[in-house]
Amino acid sequence: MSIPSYLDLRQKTRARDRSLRDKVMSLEEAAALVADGDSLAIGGCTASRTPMAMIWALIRAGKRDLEVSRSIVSTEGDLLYASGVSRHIITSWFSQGIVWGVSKVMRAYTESKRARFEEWSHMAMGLRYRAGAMGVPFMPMRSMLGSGVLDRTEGAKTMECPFTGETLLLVPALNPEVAIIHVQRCDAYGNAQIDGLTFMDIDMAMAANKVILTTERIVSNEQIRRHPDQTKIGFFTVDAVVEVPFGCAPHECYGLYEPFYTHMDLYAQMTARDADTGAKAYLDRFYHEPKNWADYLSRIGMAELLDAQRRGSGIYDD
Amino acid sequence: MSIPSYLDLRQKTRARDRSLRDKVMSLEEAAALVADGDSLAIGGCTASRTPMAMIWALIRAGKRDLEVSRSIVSTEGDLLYASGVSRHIITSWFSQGIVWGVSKVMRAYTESKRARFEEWSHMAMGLRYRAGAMGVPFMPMRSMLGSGVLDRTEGAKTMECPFTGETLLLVPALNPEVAIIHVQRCDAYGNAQIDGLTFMDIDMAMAANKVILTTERIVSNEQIRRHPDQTKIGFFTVDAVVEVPFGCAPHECYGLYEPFYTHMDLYAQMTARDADTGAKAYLDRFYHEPKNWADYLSRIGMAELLDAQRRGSGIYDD
Amino acid sequence: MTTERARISLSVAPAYTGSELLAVMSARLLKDGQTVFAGVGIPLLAAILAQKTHAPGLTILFEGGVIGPFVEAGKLPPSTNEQRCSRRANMLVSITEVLLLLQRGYVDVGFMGGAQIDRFGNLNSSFIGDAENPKIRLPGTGGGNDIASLADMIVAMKHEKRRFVEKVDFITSPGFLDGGDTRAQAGLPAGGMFRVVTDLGILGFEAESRAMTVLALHPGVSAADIKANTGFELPVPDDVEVTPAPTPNELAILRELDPEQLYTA
Amino acid sequence: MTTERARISLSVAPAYTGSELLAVMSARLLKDGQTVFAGVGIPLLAAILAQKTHAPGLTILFEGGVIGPFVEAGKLPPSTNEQRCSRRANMLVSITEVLLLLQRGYVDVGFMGGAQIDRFGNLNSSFIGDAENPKIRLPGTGGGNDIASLADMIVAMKHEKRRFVEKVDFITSPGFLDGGDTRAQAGLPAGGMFRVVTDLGILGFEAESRAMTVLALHPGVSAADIKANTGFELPVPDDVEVTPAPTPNELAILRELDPEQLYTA
Repeated sequence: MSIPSYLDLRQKTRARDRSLRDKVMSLEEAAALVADGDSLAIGGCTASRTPMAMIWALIRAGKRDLEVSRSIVSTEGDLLYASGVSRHIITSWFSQGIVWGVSKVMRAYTESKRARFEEWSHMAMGLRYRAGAMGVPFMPMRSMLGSGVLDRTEGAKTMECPFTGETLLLVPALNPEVAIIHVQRCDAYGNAQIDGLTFMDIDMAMAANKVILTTERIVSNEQIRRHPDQTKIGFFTVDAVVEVPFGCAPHECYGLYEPFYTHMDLYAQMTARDADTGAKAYLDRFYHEPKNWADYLSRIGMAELLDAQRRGSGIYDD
Repeated sequence: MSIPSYLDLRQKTRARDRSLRDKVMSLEEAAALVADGDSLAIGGCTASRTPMAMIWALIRAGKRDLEVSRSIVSTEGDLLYASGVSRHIITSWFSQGIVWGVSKVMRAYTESKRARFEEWSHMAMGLRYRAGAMGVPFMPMRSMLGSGVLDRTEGAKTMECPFTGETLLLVPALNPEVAIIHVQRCDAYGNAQIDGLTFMDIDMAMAANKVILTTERIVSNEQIRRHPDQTKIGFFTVDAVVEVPFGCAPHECYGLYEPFYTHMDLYAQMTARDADTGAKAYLDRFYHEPKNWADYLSRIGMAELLDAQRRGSGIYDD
Repeated sequence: MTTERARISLSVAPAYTGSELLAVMSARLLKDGQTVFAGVGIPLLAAILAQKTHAPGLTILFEGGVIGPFVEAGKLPPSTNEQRCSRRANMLVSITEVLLLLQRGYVDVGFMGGAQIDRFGNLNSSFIGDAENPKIRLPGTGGGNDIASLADMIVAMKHEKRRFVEKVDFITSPGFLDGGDTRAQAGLPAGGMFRVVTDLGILGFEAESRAMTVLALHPGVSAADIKANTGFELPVPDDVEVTPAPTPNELAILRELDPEQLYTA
Repeated sequence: MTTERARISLSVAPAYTGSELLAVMSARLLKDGQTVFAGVGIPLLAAILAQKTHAPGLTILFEGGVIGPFVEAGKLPPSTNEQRCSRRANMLVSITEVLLLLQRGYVDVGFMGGAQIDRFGNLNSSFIGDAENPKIRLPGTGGGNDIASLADMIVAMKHEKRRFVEKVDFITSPGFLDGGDTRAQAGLPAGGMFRVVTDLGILGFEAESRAMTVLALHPGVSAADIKANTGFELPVPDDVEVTPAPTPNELAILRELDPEQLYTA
């Protein structure tokens, strides 16, 4: 755990082309922007707005040793472990989801020490991204103190507040090398609108040294400029834009589709008995064998997709 | 300059009725929520979304010795000085506006030491509200260092960063006793939507111990709940809701009306020769004599109002 | 985990599941007008039940960034981060912002479940066994640590000896730490354990020592029953109250909310 | 302030005002693809002029919270906080957020005017005279201090002896403080003065001492002219460049932008 010096952080930002330019590319081209060993932040939370298509592309591209961070990690964490893309995940909670019990793959990898799950409090994760977004080395906060969670993390420091004398915790800035974030729509330059829950994505985009956006739909810059107060992630932070319909499947994308629950159940079943062979079989069938993203969606199934979409758009029925 | 202890801050919040309840009242009733000597934060910036009707009500109610803070202060600061409502304004910039030159009233009151203009950097103002909003005693930042501005403020402290060894400035939290904020629309509970520029209002509402919202229009809670991601200020922070059409006049309200430029010119003319008598005449004519808010608007003039509205709604012409 | 429970003799079979009992008893602790930061499962069910009975002005917050939602019967969310949590909410904010509401003091009650709790109300949801070589790696804190650090807490959990332990394997979410004023000393002057609701009774914490104590027993549960299912010395006052059983109305509301018994089986 | 200027002899009357000259010369310093944090007045005019000539990919930020707007000809805003600033922007954020972009390092150039500047590029917009007993209380820093602390700076201002002083009455916005590495020592390792554009010439800062120096003179301005209007020792190289005069195209664009000469009188 080391914090970059301020000049190093600024140098990385300065070196980026932050101008208003077309950044549209394919999943494969975007995957090439991620180097083995990079720190990688993942947008969304649990089974919501997970940039699954980008993760799919990183796994297919055979990336290695990414230090992954996310607010809360679900099935995508299992797959990052099982594929070897990551052996170190920094998050506050890691399992498929409460209704599916404790993730067998997470357990298998962490209990055997093949992989590390570095646990911070949820707010600490958020404030670490926020410090990174603000260009300061830390944020002060008032939780995690006194807990085992604090004891097992690296880099947080307690301080006596110079104003009040109170004990505060300073959590270190997180400036991931790359952030991958999925949005409902953005323009070719990367001006993104996000409907519904934004999780930690806005701070994450500002904190990262490189941002890859996947989007359900690319819209015109004119449409963005008609409602600039709806832009949640600005073009100047974005390095790649990839259009991927149903890019979170089998997770949800707010207002468009809910989780593909039957497929989530299938995943839980496949990994229930033997985590290693189950995850490998799942990766083969849904990650390595599909010809392309449409083929991946086909394997999940058209009926599931239509059902998830019907439930997803239902949030706007009122 | 003192920072409340954490327990004191929480105690004040705990004592408030933060439930979903009808808070609609008159300007006069809302003014009664402000006590002489209170610290008062004002939403908006320069001539934008200034809660002018609430300021008008505070001046008419004869409030005294409010410690006022705002991102940037325009004509309302002159009037707070001249009426005696405030003799201490904390802000980053204070004048009617660049095109009108340096405010004569601000100069007259500060140069004669009848009133204090405590200057912080713009970002420092924002981060002071943010620290207050987050429930921490300070925010770290990287400007104001080395400047005369820092020398003349009370309460900021430099620190050596325990992570990087760099010099940082810690600016103290600002938790105003009352915040007054004008919005385009909110419901009777205080769930507010803000179009366009939000300035420092969102942090300010969270930081304050009491929030008075004035609004162009009160809408149904059902309308708010159809787009909860558009709620910028939550009901639980709000203590009063007052419906006041053209509540920022002669300043602007984004998307509804631009500044009433002819009236702003009139104000500049009235205060140009002799600040004291000019401000008094202006206060008499526009603050003390009007029977009510509609009468105030009448004195500004119908033609001006229609022109400001035409220009204001023009932002949505594209 | 499988359930292992010291035998309890009830005179008649109850007309409700243990989870339903937990939800009803927890709901009754919530007061009208309060702001409650709730986890999914029992806490969510209990909060909605309270809204639909004695506390219509209760405001529910979810850690996904949701303030004052309306959760539809039969469409319970699988976590606090899916759109189902946000339906007809008053406001949606980022995760960081909603957690900061706890820190700013806007939340009256934090309300969650727990895997393991100890005498001083410390909660473990991270490791069973030694953290360095755990028998089970659990999912971790999520917002639990933040909620328990910053709000008055209600915890709802099954009452089993291996869950109610002398000392938790790992403090994921702080209770009163080592008791007395050790919580405040650690930098947590606000919040702390208020109640633990189990399927056997309702527990509180002594004002000085901050040790867990029994406030009430559920119908048909004896002092011996609750002691037998607790892994530490648990005082039960002689004149301990007995909670009124769940009413048909309470149970009917719960069953309408969770017809598939996702959380109340 | 009234203008007091040492006499300058121009062979022919220029076809532009001093403000127009400032705007044109400043615009030429901006590069395509840069992100510029601009104040209203000359900086805004110059940035738009650059966009319309050699730098179409320039991104303009305003401290009101505006990223990449399109300002309409003839509808110049009275400050950076009115809706006119935000027309057809790419993004609107809070004031705090847009200033934090400076701190995060997303801004290439800060661009503002100034009331008083000294040898090391420190700017004063707070007090004329002693701060405790000022002759004039000026409006203050606004975002100026933050911009000057965190970005490479271009300052556009009238060249007058009482504005170009040995030491400013008050450091509102830091330049190189006392020169050398004193700026970094104060905790400002990034940014700093890059150029000062005046109606007489273009000034830079020596790499070591950080003292102001002349890089170019505008057409018809002599070394003696610029020295006579500067309140401190200002080196002018023998082979100092002369800037090309504003072109008819540049002037036409400016006049279309500000037909009422709000900022270019």
